[in-house]
Amino acid sequence: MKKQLPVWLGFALALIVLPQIFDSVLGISILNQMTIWIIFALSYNMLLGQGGMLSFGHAVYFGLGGFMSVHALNLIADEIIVFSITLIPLVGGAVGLIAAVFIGSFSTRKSGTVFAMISLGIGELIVASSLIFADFFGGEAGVTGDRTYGPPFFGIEFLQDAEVYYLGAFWLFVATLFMYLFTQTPAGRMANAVRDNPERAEFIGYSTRRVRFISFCAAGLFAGVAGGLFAINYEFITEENLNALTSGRVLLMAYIGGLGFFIGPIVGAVILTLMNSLLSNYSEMWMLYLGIMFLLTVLFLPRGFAGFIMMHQTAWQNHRLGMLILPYLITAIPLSLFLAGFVGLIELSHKGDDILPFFGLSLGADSMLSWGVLLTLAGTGALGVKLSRPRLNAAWAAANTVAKDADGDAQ
Amino acid sequence: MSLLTLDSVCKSFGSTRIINDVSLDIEAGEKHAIIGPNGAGKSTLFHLISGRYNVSSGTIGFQGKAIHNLPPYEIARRGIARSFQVTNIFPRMSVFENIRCALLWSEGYRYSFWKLLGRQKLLNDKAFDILEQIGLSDKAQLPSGELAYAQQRALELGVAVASGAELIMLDEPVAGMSNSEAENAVALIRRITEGKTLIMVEHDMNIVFDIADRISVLVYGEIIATDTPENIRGNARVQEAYLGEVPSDA
Amino acid sequence: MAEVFVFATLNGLVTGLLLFMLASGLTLIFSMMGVLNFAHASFYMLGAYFAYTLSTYIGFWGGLLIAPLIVGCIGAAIERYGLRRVHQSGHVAELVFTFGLAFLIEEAVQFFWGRDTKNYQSPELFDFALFSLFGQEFSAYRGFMIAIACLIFAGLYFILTRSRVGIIIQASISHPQTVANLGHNVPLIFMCVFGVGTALAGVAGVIAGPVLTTFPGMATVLGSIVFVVVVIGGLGSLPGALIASLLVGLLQSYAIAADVGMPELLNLFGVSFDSSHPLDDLWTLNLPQIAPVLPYLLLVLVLIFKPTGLMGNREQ
Amino acid sequence: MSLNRSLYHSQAKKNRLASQHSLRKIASATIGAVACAFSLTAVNAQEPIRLGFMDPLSGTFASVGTSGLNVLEFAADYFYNSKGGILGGRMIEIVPLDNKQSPTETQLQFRRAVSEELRIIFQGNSSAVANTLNQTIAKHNRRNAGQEVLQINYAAVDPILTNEECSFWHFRFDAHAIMKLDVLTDFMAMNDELSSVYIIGQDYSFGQVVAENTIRLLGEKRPDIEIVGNEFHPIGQVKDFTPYVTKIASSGADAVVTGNFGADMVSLARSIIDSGLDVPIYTFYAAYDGITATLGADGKDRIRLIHTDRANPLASDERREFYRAFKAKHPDSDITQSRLANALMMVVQAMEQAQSTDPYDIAVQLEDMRFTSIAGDELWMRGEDHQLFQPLYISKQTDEGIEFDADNSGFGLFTEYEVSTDETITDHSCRMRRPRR
Repeated sequence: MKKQLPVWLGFALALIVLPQIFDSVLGISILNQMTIWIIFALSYNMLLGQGGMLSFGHAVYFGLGGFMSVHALNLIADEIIVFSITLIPLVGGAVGLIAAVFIGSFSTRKSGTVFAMISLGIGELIVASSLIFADFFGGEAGVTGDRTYGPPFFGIEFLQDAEVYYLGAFWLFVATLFMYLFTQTPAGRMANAVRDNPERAEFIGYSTRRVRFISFCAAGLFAGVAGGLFAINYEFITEENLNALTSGRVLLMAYIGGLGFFIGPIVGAVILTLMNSLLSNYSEMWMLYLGIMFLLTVLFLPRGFAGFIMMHQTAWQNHRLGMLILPYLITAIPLSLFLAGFVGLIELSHKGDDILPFFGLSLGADSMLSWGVLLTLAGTGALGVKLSRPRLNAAWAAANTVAKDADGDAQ
Repeated sequence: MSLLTLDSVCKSFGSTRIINDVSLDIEAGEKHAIIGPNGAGKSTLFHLISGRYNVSSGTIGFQGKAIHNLPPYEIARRGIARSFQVTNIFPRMSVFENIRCALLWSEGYRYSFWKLLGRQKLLNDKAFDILEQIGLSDKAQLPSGELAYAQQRALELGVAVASGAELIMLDEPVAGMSNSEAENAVALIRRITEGKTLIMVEHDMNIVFDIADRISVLVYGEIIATDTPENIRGNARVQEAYLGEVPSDA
Repeated sequence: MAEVFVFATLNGLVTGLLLFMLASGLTLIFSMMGVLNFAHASFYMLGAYFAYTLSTYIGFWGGLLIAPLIVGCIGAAIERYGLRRVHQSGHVAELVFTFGLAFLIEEAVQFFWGRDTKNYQSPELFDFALFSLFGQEFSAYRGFMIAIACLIFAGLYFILTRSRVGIIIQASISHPQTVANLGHNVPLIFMCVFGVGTALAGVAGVIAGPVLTTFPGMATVLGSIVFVVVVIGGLGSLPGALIASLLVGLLQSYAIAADVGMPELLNLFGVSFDSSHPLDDLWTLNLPQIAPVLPYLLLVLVLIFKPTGLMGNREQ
Repeated sequence: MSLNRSLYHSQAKKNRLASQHSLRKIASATIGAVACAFSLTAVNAQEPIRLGFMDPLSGTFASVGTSGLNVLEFAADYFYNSKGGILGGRMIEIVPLDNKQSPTETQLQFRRAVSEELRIIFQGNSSAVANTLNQTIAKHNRRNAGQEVLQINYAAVDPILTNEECSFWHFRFDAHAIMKLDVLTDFMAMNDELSSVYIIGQDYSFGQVVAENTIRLLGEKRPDIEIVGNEFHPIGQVKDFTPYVTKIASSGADAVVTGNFGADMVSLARSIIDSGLDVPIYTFYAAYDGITATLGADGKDRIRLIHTDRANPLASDERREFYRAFKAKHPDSDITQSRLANALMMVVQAMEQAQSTDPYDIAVQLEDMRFTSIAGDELWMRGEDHQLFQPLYISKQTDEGIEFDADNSGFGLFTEYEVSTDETITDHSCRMRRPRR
């Protein structure tokens, strides 16, 4: 813990400084989304990354926590209860926990496909009931609240998103800290053990079901906290926040970021939030890009972006990282050419009569020249990548082999 | 009173009877070996005792209490630890974590999620002690899946004995090892089972006769003899049924 | 009432057999490769779209022949260049891969064919009523759907039990390692099985497209239900898949047909609630309303009480 | 001028810009890029008026959103930009905001709109989204005086938006569901042969409003018509509508009323057709975006829609010209909602009258505005609840007498019945809270 103190301080500092840099309404809005999604993705990682439980229905706990939080906001507004807005995430967390205790009591008996299927089934059931029980879930329009009615918190009434950001950042920090600490406890470590080898875990005295159940409850709790933050931030919640799409999205985040690493889901949440809020403004095809990126990640970076960074650990430890910079750059140039060409082709094929502005060029779908330019670009790029690959591979091998030799020498 | 008592234990899969009316008493402190030809049901017997399988009939008692048909973790908590024929560790966790996890229950940590492992000095020291004993202290932080085979077997032993169980069951602990590795392993087994009760399945007769106080011979799911090594060597039925098939490298 | 029952049964049969066409391929793939293919319904959608495009050039029958082939080839290619690679990273990675694939195929369909519903019509040959009962028609095309599904079941059954290929596949279902040890090219078998499985889904798409509307959401509507069917039936069991398909099809169909709900049920017990009760929504619930969720309810119950599914004997 | 204008567009609208044939060729592109830099500085003096258009532009529902965007962008160019702009030469720029038809994304896009200082947002699809936006804007405007945002609702028909939940910052240019149902039931009531009706709809608020009010209104107008079925099905989850159609058939209904949209509409209609059930389907959203083409000849004389724009035959040449020009530019698209043109023109008129682009000033001008549309219809924006009144039409799908078809299918809508603006006026329960200035 002591060794990591600088990391945590840096994290806290980043949380404080970021809204000063990205201070537009949009910037704050994106940061707010990130706080929510990071907590949610981390909680998902407790299941899949640390506990080996593949869930297709994690949004249930997020959503239920969120719904109850919005109802709590309304109770506060109606002065039925007196409660500080700042503590609403606890309401969400409690609801997430209760739901997880209930559902986990029968779903954690098995992991693997059985668990995954139960989570899918439960998810669909809850979504369906959310449309049936319109009083609680508000039908397809959801329920709305207002965060400004509670007793002010040191004079802050949370009128502005920026004020909400700091509340979210506080909870993000707390939740991240607790989730990290959880991995350092007997229950957290045994979750890893059960993930790795459930059979052996039983023979060292642990009920795998109980171990999974505890992780499951903790994941539900933090998902609920994220749901509570969602409620404060958006002051409303709808059925879509507990459906399969949201569950799939958090799976995507955790996976793209890297399941095996604590920081992975954070990376994934940041990447996906940015893509979702920025890319969609530039291209109707952004979901296609997202899908392609996801598949490529599964195929070529099975340990996600965090895993990719961690791959360089050996090279780093032996101060050979520098060897890789040039080969990376050399590959990056044709790669970006290829990407530019590829994206251009996709966009152009969807332009119809419109003109595609492309690095100062105006491309039209009915001009063969336009297609030619893009195809050449993509082709040259692909060829360039192919040609530069051997060099990159050699450099990679060199950086790591040398590292191994040095290791051997030390022994 | 015996530490472990098997009374008329039977196990069938479908219509096939694998273990047939096995009765056996193991005394506290005894080093007991189970030998027998391939497919005799030795591993099945281990699985019955350790709770991986439920018995079809009969009873198993440990320290005077029935343990048959309890889940494996209940049996483990009562002081029976076991290793596996095929290495069965936590491959993505470090060597140190493997041992520490194996220690957790016996050290009373149960499912606690409020204690930080990094701060449990006693626990960590103990884990390092075991690493020292099994000769893996210099690999402590390596993911255990990356260990060499013999080292993984050593870790397998370490995980089995870490809990300080009263009864330790080892399933072919030296299978697949070279001679020198096997020697080290035997020394290790002696060291770590010092003062404990041991049941061991092993094909290597030198090791069996070297370590065991008593030997049971299992053939086609039945125990045909239980006796001291000397008497087993001279037992005609054992000769007939089994010793002709001793692996050549024995 | 009798007519409702008869037609509900027929409708359930059509839905059930359609589900079976998808479930059979999925079961085949799962049995062999241990992969639960999340994108299976996406291949069904691809089948419908390819058939739509082909039908505008060479008519419905050409589409029926060629579209499944195209889909099968795409499936085989995906196995060869995608799944096989992911296989090294374990089952979760495979599941996640097919999950992403489902997402990507839906986007790709929107990219190539647009987002509108497609005017994919059944052939005029079937534009008549097969029979008329109580003044309602049962269209010939639906009869055709039933026939095709039965044909597929019979064909699969025959191949699996009577042919050499079938014996290898059966062996792979129960003893995958042994088959590899016997010197069969398991990767090739995998690729073929994946291709055939997806082609079966393609067939389902081709014949379902005209009646169930060809639109980009058609995979999502069916996707998880097929999954549910396979799990309820028991992973890896073809008869189980058939039983579960029919069960789910009939269950939904009867539930829609039956006009009973909580009010009727409560009245039986002499209980009634006024409409201002906070749980009003619960008391006024009726069966047709919850029909689409019944399969999921069944799924959860089956998994809790018999995790291997109705006919399965393998736990994943 | 024309070159400058189109270049300005290529800069401002990023990748969604109007086509200019002169610019298609790559050869001219470099010149274009240079000229672009010049035109930018020139335009700065005359800042464009930026209007947000928030609807699904990606994902499953995107076809509806993109066709709306086409119409709005085209209308802005056709009526104003090509004629030198408004408010003394300022161009109108439409900024697309993709909300993916999700309330959550709507919130995110709203923040983006605020960030980019878009003060007027056109939005139409999904009442859930409209409600969310309405409430979000109400909160935003209350908390950020001086930065108010105005919601121009061109298609969301949930009655509460101009009743219980009405807001000063929301104007509806479509007729709400009950107004439409009133006309639809009038039309049905005129058919003496009609004796029983089956209602089926998606299980959500709009579906429920349709069911509830159809029963009420038919009960008032024709108590002899029997409601033989009232069915809800989950939205977007039904694979096969045949089981429902079986129930409709066995109920012996003479007509079906549904508020279904999208794939649920197509599938329902298809199933009804396939099972040989010969009943008319009275509905709201069964045309364009592939639906007309998919139903084709099978839907002929069977599909009857209630809508706000007179379909074939077109009443005015001005409108005909507008349609032709649109078709010339977007051959694969239709003018699905000419309400958008009405809304844009009324907003522009309000700006001109107020000589301001401030949402408050525009809102004040819009209240009680009377306007003659290009179709020659008299429109009235009631000040009390911000509900627009306009003639309503009932049309059927056919291929006879169709001047402008849908989906290039040869089939289109032919108007059978119309109700004048005055006849559509209904009561409201809006108690509007007006901001003080």
